[in-house]
Amino acid sequence: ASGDPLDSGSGDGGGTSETIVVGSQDYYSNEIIAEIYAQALEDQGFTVDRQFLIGQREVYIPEIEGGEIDVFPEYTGNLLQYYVPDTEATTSDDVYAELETSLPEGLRVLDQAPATDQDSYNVTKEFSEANGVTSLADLAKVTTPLTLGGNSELETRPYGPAGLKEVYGVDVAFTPIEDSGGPLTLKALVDDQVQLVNIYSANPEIAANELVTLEDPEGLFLASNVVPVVSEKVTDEIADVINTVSAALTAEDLVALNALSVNEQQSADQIAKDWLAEKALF
Amino acid sequence: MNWLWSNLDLVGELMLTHLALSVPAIILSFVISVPIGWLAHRYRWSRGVLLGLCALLYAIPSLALFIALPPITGLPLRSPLNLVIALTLYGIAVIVRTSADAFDAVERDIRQSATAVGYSAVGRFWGVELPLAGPVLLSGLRVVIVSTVSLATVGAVIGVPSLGTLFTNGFQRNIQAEIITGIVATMVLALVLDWLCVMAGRLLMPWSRPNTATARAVSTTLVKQADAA
Amino acid sequence: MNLFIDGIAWILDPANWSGTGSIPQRLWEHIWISAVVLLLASAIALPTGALVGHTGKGREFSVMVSGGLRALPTLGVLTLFGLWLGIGLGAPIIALVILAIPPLLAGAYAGFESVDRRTIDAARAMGMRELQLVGRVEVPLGLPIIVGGIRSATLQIIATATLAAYIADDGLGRFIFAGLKTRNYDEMLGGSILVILLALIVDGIFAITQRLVVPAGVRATRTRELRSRPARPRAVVGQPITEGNRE
Amino acid sequence: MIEFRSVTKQFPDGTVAVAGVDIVIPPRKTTVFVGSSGSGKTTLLRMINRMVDPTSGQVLIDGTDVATREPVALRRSIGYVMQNSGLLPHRKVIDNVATVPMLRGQKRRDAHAHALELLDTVGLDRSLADKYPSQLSGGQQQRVGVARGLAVDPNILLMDEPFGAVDPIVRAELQQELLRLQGDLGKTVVFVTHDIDEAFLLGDQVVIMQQGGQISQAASPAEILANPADDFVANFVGADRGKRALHVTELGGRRLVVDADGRPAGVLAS
Amino acid sequence: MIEFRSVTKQFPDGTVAVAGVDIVIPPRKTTVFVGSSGSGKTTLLRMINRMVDPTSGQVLIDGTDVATREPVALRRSIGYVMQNSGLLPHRKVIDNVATVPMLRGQKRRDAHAHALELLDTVGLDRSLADKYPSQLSGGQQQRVGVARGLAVDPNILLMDEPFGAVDPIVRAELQQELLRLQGDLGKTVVFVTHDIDEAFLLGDQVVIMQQGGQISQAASPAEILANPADDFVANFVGADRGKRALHVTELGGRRLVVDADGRPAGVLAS
Ligand SMILES: Nc1ncnc2c1ncn2[C@@H]1O[C@H](COP(=O)(O)OP(=O)(O)OP(=O)(O)O)[C@@H](O)[C@H]1O
Ligand SMILES: Nc1ncnc2c1ncn2[C@@H]1O[C@H](COP(=O)(O)OP(=O)(O)OP(=O)(O)O)[C@@H](O)[C@H]1O
Ligand SMILES: [Mg+2]
Ligand SMILES: [Mg+2]
Repeated sequence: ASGDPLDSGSGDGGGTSETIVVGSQDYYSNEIIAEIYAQALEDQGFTVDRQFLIGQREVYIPEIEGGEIDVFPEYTGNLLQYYVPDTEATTSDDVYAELETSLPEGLRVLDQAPATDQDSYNVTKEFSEANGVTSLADLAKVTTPLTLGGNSELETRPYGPAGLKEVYGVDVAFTPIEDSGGPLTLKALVDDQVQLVNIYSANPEIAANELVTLEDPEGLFLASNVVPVVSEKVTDEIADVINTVSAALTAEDLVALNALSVNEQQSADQIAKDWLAEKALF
Repeated sequence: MNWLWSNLDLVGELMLTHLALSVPAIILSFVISVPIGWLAHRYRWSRGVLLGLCALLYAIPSLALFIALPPITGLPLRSPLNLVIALTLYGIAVIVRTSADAFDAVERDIRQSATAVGYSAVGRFWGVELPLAGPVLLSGLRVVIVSTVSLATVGAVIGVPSLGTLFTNGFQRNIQAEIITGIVATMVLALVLDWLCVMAGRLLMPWSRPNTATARAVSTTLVKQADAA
Repeated sequence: MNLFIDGIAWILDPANWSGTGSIPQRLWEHIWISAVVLLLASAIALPTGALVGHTGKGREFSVMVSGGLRALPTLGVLTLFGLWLGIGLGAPIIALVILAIPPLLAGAYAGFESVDRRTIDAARAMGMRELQLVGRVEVPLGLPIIVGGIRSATLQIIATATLAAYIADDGLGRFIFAGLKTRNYDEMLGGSILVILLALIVDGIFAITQRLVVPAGVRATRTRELRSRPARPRAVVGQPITEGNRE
Repeated sequence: MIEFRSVTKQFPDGTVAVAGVDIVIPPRKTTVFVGSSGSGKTTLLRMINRMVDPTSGQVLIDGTDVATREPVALRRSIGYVMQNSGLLPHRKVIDNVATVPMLRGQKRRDAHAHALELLDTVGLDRSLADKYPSQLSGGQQQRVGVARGLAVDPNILLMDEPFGAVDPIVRAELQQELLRLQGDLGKTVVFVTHDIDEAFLLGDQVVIMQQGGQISQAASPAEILANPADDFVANFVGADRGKRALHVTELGGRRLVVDADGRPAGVLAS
Repeated sequence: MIEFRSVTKQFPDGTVAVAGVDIVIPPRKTTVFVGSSGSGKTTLLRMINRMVDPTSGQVLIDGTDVATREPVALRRSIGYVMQNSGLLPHRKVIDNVATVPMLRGQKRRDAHAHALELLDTVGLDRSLADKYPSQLSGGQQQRVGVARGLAVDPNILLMDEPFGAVDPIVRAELQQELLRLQGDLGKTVVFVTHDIDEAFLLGDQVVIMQQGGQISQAASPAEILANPADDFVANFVGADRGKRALHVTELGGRRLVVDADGRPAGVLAS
């Protein structure tokens, strides 16, 4: 992927003829990435139709498979688990490799970005210090009952309560908190209604609230890099544009972008525009 | 406030989307309900059945209906049409009873005097019964407007964008201003539509000065909608 | 329609009938939340409505308030209070109470207003005190409509209590949300069917209650009403006396 | 001339509202049906314009059975005035009066012009034309009702307790007005009332109905008073209560007519 | 004795319902207020039991200003009968009659026993005791209303158009019944009506009210008829319309009394 002006020039010719549908999850961080894709594509002369905030994977995947959406920001680990629930891969490269072969007919992933936004279990600083817990393995030593908080689907995920028990021998109760690691989850953790919460690693609140993200030595969580899933309609010209974006999107960038959304309350549109301007990719 | 200024576009856009969901539902439910209400009024035996069905419909939780509809209609869950159909059904549930009441409320004397001076059955419906049922029909329509606009927000939970998106999104991002904006925008939308409806009523029915009878009809509509025959 | 069969099969699956998050547990939670909300909302709305209906004062105001509250989107209130109060039942209960107030209030004052002014007037002229008037005349005669308001409110509470699961780990709505997130349509539909059934059963109970509370004398009128009318409508041009001075 | 030939009406629920009525209603005269509630007066009246069809028997207008006439056309040719005026509340006064001519296809302009003249005829100010019925007093509404009844210049005018809901004073005025109108126009008026005094005042022929829809007596007022056909009639007109058994007494130099209970009925003129 | 001393009532909306009324209502007699709609009759009546308080002036019962009496106790000591009976639709007839005694603390048994006697008094069959008001005819309901008004054996009975909504025949019966009752019981009856004939029949004193809540004339019926105080009264009682200007004529050997328009009023007895 390069920023060759000639490439983008030819992309112009092919792209304007058809509208590219870009989708996003019902999750602000995902929406920002989708918006970046969209603006980058528009910048290169493509016509984009935004179908943002479409709920969870289970709702939108069928629409991508059905060809109603062409480009969708995804996360390698989570997506792989969706198709291969019992996958053994955990490292970034393994996951990406297995994902490429597991996608159904008509779908493919482009290059993955350095940025990751993966599930992670977090505790408060006080809890960490009081119980000497810095890793998931340490949790087995804790004698007080533990409750895990997270979106309801976590309960049935391989890395949910069952995975914790199997891999680390930790027993936890589960409380669904339906805000994708958002403010309720945070508040429940701070109020000690739950002791352990699932928050995406790119969430700026982790740093803002001095939470301790527990290490995962056994690789319970799969690495989950940002990766665009695309339909057959996506030509090489389009792919080049998106790959350029992906290459530039670092883990720190993603946290910073999210912080702009949550703390500065900026719109996805604004955040994406500023980021693209700053990176000067094209 | 800060949030609002930098997101005026988004709010405006969602308002339009919200209108596109609720206005067709409001109009459809009104247009469908008036004939059903007339049937319930005209044929006593059908009244129990029709109003009973409406009460059943009304008892179905909105979220449950949004989910139960697609297997019947064959539409995708996230289709706005699915939401419009569901909202229309709720509107019907609310307004059929009111329209039956509206036709009941046309005085027998006036109906008979119209017959006596030589109105034909069809002429009497359009020239006398419908206009005289107007004020009560209007009161029912107003209830439907407010409840439909408010109910449409629930669609955001299953991923149909509307002003309700501001609730789910603001909730995830912990932006109270976004949620409050959503609430205010929804209420403003409801009240503006309601006001338009009242104005249209005044224009179309100059004889019906606001009186206690219609005011009372409004408040009983609020109560009766679940009141099976 | 196959989906419905799957949904029903999900309900009938014994695995869903025990353990945490079982159907009986969720059902019980749903009923419990609805009952608490109904009690709280009734405690606020019924006395207010009674006062408005009895005195005839503040009618415009309460019509406005209940109209305004109706326009308030429950999901918005729920998320807003959710941010303030965190997980648990606090936010759902507040949101549901706000939802239930308009029909209760309207039912109460419409019930009181539905009582023939002349009957109240006659009772006052005989020497009933205001409280006696409320207890012996207005409440018994207005009860069908008051119960109608309670019925409407209860239905809305039961229906909307599904949204509580958005914030709290409670109620039948959990099945809908869990199903939605895990693409388990059977569970979603099963949960929806359960809520619908609960709503219909409760509605049926209210329908019967509402009939039973129609005072016997009034029931007798209903059947005759169709045909009988005053032999000689009185010559009224002036307005009827609605209220005289009240002590 | 309107003729009832052994007319009976039984409603679907079994009520016999009219039972074997035979009566001739002379043209250009006022015939008043009087009787207590439920005696079938309204039902009889409505058979004339086919609002009700008899179960058996015939109703003839000028020798033609109304059953052979198309109901809507028949109704448009007969004036009808009812209690509470029956005006359409959503139409202005002028439109109410012009309703039937316009239903018959007359042009709006002409119908309105004629309606204004009719307002004069019934003694209403033309400025009321643009008001809605609810903005008029009860007496004015009744006058509009009469104007509407006259709008197609019908030969027959049916009036069902037209003055039942107005004030006694206004009622007296309206009665005088009707007497005057009838003197000018000479319609065949069929009038229904509860009130025997009203019947005696307006009727050339008074028909006394009794419960069950039968005619007790049909005659001129004087004849009825002088020779009540039976106890029911005597009771109804008040003869047996002493109300009509009058005698003369003196008070303050004037000769009062008082009834058998000593209640004054009037002053003896000559 | 009830006395109104320059009583005025202006409602909050500005309507003056009663303007400077002075009148004495003698005890154990029937006083009838008659006048057209809106002339303040009901307002006057309701000042007696403090359902309405005067804006200025005083209402005295046996010399005591009612303003000094506690309203609820006052009302329980005065009988009140209104149009459409005002019965409680959800209570059986017997409970309706026994309401006030029970409000006063009388035992249910005693109150019921007394109520049954009262049904006899007003000429109702005891078998009606267990029915609901809606199961009775209009006339029967009115009788129950009267029984209820009499239940505490009050000195004063207020009756607001009690017979306004019943059939003429039933009304005549009820009027006779009231005359009989009053002959037996001798209450101070204050009666309101629209109907001048009813006023003349029942009233020992007839008070003619005119629009604006003023008294035009208060006198015995004969006095009013012989010497109407002004044109309004003359018009109201019908003297000027010729209705009360009677003369005698012959028909079929009987001497008919007819009015100025030739309408028969009755038969001359002696
Ligand atoms: N549509 C109907 N169905 C059944 N019964 C009817 C119907 N219309 C009238 N009746 C009955 O027929 C009888 C005569 O009714 P009608 O209205 O002719 O009486 P009326 O003399 O006009 O009485 P009123 O003085 O009260 O107007 C009554 O017993 C009435 O209840
Ligand atoms: N509570 C009230 N507030 C304002 N105006 C009133 C009230 N009650 C009565 N009025 C007015 O006072 C006037 C007298 O009323 P009232 O009821 O005493 O008349 P009435 O002679 O009894 O009439 P009717 O024969 O119609 O019963 C009327 O103009 C009426 O509209
Ligand atoms: Mg009739
Ligand atoms: Mg009155």
